[in-house]
Amino acid sequence: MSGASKTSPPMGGGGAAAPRRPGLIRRLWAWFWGLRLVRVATSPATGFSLAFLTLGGFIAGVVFWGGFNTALEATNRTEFCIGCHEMRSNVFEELQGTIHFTNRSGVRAGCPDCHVPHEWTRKIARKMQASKEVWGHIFGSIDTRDKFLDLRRHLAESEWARMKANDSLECRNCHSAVSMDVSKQNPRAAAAHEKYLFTGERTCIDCHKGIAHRLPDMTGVPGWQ
Amino acid sequence: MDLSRRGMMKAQAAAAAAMAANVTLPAGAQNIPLGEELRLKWDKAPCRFCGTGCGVMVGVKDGRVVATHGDMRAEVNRGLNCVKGYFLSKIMYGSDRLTQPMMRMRNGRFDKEGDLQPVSWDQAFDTMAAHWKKVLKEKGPEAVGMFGSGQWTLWEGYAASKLMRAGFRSNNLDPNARHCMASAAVSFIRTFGMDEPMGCYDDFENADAFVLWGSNMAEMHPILWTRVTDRRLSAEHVRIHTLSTYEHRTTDLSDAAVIFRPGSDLAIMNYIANHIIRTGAVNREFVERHVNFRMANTDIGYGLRPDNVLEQRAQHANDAQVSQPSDFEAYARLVSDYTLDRAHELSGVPKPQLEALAKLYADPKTKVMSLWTMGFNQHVRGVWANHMVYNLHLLTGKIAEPGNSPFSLTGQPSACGTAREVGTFSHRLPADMQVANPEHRKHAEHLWKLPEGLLPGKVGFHAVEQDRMLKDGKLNAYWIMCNNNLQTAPNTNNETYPGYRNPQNLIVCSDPYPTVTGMAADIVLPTAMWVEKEGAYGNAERRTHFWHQLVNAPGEARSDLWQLMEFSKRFTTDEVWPAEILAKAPAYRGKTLFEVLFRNGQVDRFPLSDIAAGYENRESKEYGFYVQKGLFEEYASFGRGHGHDLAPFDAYHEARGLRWPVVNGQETRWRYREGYDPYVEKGSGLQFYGNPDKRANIMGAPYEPPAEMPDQDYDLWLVTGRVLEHWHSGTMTLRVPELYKAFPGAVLFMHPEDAQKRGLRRGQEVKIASRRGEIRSRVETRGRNKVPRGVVFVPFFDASQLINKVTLDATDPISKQTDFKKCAVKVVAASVQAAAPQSAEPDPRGGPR
Amino acid sequence: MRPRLLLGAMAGMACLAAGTLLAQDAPRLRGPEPFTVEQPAPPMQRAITNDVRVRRNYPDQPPLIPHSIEGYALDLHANKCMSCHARRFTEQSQAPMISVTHYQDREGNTLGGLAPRRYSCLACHVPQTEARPLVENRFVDMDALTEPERQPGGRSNR
Amino acid sequence: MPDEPPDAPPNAHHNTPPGELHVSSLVVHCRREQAPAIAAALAGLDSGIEVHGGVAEGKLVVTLETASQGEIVERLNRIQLLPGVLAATLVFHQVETTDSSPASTGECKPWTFRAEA
Repeated sequence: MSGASKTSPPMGGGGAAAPRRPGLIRRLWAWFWGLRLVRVATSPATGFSLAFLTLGGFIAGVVFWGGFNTALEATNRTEFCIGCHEMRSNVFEELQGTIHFTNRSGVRAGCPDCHVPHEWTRKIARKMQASKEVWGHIFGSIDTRDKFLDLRRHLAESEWARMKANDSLECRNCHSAVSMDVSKQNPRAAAAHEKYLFTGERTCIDCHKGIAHRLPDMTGVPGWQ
Repeated sequence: MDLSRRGMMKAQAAAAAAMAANVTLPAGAQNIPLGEELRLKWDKAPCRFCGTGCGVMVGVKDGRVVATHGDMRAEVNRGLNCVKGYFLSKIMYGSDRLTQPMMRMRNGRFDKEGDLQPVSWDQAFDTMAAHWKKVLKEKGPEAVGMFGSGQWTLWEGYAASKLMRAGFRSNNLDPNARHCMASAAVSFIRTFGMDEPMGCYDDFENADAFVLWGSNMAEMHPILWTRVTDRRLSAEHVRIHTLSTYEHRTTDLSDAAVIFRPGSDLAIMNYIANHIIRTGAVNREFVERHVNFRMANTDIGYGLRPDNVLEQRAQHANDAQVSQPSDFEAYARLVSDYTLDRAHELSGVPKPQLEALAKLYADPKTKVMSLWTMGFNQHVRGVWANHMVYNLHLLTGKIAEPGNSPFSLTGQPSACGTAREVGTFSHRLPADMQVANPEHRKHAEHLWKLPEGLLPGKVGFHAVEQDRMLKDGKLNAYWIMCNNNLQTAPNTNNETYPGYRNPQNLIVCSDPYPTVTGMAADIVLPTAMWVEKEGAYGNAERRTHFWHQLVNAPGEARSDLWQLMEFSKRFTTDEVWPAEILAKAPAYRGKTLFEVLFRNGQVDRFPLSDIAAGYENRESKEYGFYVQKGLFEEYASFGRGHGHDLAPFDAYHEARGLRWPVVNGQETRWRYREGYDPYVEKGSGLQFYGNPDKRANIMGAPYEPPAEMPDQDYDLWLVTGRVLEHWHSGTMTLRVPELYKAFPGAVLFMHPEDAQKRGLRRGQEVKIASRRGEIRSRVETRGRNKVPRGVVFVPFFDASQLINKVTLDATDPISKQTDFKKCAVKVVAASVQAAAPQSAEPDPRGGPR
Repeated sequence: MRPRLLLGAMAGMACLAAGTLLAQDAPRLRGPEPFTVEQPAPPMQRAITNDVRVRRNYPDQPPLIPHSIEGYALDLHANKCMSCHARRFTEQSQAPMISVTHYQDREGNTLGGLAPRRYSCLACHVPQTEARPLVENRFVDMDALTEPERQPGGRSNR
Repeated sequence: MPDEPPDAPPNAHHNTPPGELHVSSLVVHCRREQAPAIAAALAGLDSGIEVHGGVAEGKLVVTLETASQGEIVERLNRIQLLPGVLAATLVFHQVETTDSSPASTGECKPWTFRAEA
């Protein structure tokens, strides 16, 4: 969107003579600053003690920070993720039939365990990215199974790329290479891990695609035909 | 590796290639160090399992089957077999094979409460004959019965039909195909006036779209599925839509998996018909020239016992098969109720999926092959379901040409051949003739060289009715051959087992292995199986396929054919036929049934020298004539010249099966279509000549709900069925270690959330209970079948988890075929008292359901 | 009392040699005794995942799968089996390559890759569980008939 | 063999583990009049190719002995290109390991694959 003061490109014969109105952003800006509440809020405080302001600020900080983190954690649960039907009836439905959902020891991986980094700054970064998913939800970009399937390759690719970039960090939160007992693995798994994982030649996601969800069309994906 | 080993491999390789090329290798021309002793004798046979009819090459050495592989020259499968077929070599060698007749004895005499002990064939037959004669004398022909099989060879079914109908004068003969194909068979006759598909397997390579209605082909017809997937993956535009009540291996390989609520397929098909009419996709010219409209009687009950409240409430329970002439407008009005909204509401299928499906049928440029099996046939409205799919093809004219094909898949190897063509149903005679039709009976009496008026006209007891009559004491002498009905019939605890143990009844079971049925019978007869006898099967595409006897059965085991013929020697006409018939035809007096049925100048007319050199044939050797050829040629006389023409007997030992009608040595691939079918009159283009007016019937029928639906007490749908690795009740496949170890026991497939709601875990032992009985099984929340919430699936092959104790004995009221796909059950942990309330733990995740 | 199969008679029969079918396995093949009794469900069996190739019964028998295939994709989008067993991946995986017969179409023409009709691997190749066979199978390998002294040395595993 | 060198030999696509014997058989359809010549040509083509019969029918029954599966395909292709050959169809294929070591348990059998295949 161009600023109102800039000359707009010619739009055909009749447009040039029309009187100019300020652009939308400029008008909104003026309206915002024109609000009384905003004026008050932005002028220096008068009549409050410094102690009040400091303490109040601190308490408010605690409340907001706590609230933020609570809210953050609330969005970091499988229950939240599958609150929208896109997740519930597609990816969660598929997860339920896999080893990450039920297994002999009863350790279950929920959505955030694999899809949200555990470290704070990365988590926040991921959460900011997630705003796009909210957008997607509101505008129904995958609100039917067919739409989801059409986009599945794209969705999977971005997860594969993310996990490849962070060296399969989320996998390693549970499956540390250092803690592996290869004697307990079957021979071909042990050999593969020794040759490719322990040497750092590969990361988990290189081989273990489609273990918690069904796969998209794998045409052209390395290692698949 | 030493040279001899290498030479042996080469000998096998060369032999296989020579077989495929039909080339005889000159003896000694090969540089094989070990020579003759390594040679296997290879012969062709059809597979012993499903109705696909794959060709198999069988390698024999020293009187044993030592190898099998897919027959490259068999058009059906071109060298492929499924895992069951590849292990055919081992089905005969389970170490608990029965080799001697067994009879319940106490103190050296037959006693129904005694234990099964080895006896001689004479002892067994004498006991049987005495009981049969007593029952015939006291109660008449309607108290003797026989339950046969779509796994009988053609001549076994034919001999059984003759013995029962002409010998004992009873139509209480039914095959287990009643549980399997009856709805399809009945619907073929009602729609086209002739049984069996108009198309053939060549349609697979010609269709643009495949619609599977309640068929898990990937597991149940794996080799036909290879032809579907071959087509799908070779041609970019081809699509597969699979309708089912749960997801499985077939939906995995389908473009659309349409998961609907059990029973709502009827609404979906009526919606598609409505869509076709509404969008102007009706092929008007075709409909005007080739189609009649009829309206089925509605509210027809559920084939339960007559005193059941559902039957008493139903308006047309007693005339369910009746339909009235109608017209296009009335039919259009009927289906106009089935809007997209209504179909979606009844079926739970997303609207875009329903529309996409309807468009496939409506698009004149898309050649559609519709395929179905037990999802349609084991359905309380199975006949209607069959009709409704024909309606779609008839409305659009997509029928009887390459690629446009409504195609009923058959379950058993000879469901078409033995059950339907030979006529072993309680209402049928050979070649689509009906026992209730006096003309047909007369024709049969003539061809069988029997006195006029001998054949009974009353339709006999069908499969489920036989069990009820055994229990009620109205059927007292009962022979079960080539099936395991106590495991596979519905509601067995209440309706099947009591009849077997009813003290009035004598139950005889012929089987190669001790089965659930055999263990509950009074006399168990050891049977020869598959290539231990000469045989013939008829597959789903009208293909008749023969095999030679290649090895001998172990011990005293004998074929079902021998058993039937041998038993017939123990009766004279005077003992079993009415005096008035014999008075009019005195020449038949004093003869044994063997003489009048099998020594009749027809069956015994081919000498032993006609048997191909190098093959054993135990029955023929015993009787001194080529039994199988005689029976086949007599049977073939029913159909020749009537659209059921079979080739001469010997031709079938050469060919990899031929599709009837075989006219002038040519098989018929597409019936009713000029240019393919010699029975269609020149210039007519297409004729449904099975009906007198040469038109097919579009049958209007509504959606009606299943007999039993989940409710508060029994809150889940139970669907039963098969798995790839096991054939029916597992009698053969459970004895092959590789197949057993691949799928060693039945499990309850359940949605993970349904399991969680009940506090159940994968692998946990549970009770599956219905209003009729309960069994224990284990929960499976993963694996090949993915059921939706509210549905559970249990296979029926496992004798230790007899799911048919739980199922309902509701049948389609027209075809009398059991609905094994829909009843209501509950599932609770086995360790919890069944009466305890179900875990009311709320779902912690909430969310939309 | 419901009559039972007389065990003594069974033992006397050549076909039912002692030990071929243990008493606790009988219901798996013949149903409960008596029929109406409630039967505990047998435990679910663990998959065999030891990667040991199993000898074939005859050359044309499809090899069994000696590893877990749980969760392996075999659908229109992906065929996990081919990620190791396709020719171009066998060097990496050291898995046996699919037999060259799998490169032929229905007409016998050799194709560049897996024939579409062979796409459904699991129709012919099945994994195994640790279940112990219920009854002995007396199938005899042709090797045993032709060269008895060779058993059980000869191996056939393509 | 976990320390197997990462670089595969150039002909690695033949995937030839030591000590394998592949026995296969073909049906070679050819013009009947040329069958004797083709049979002779086949015998001279390579050691391990053997013609067993079918000259009269124009359908030669041929066995191959090779050390790898790749060689089967290679020879099949060569035979198909011979003049007068209409089609060469593989019928039978069996592999035996020729060394006497026990089955391949515990060998290095990584199931991963190249990232850039």
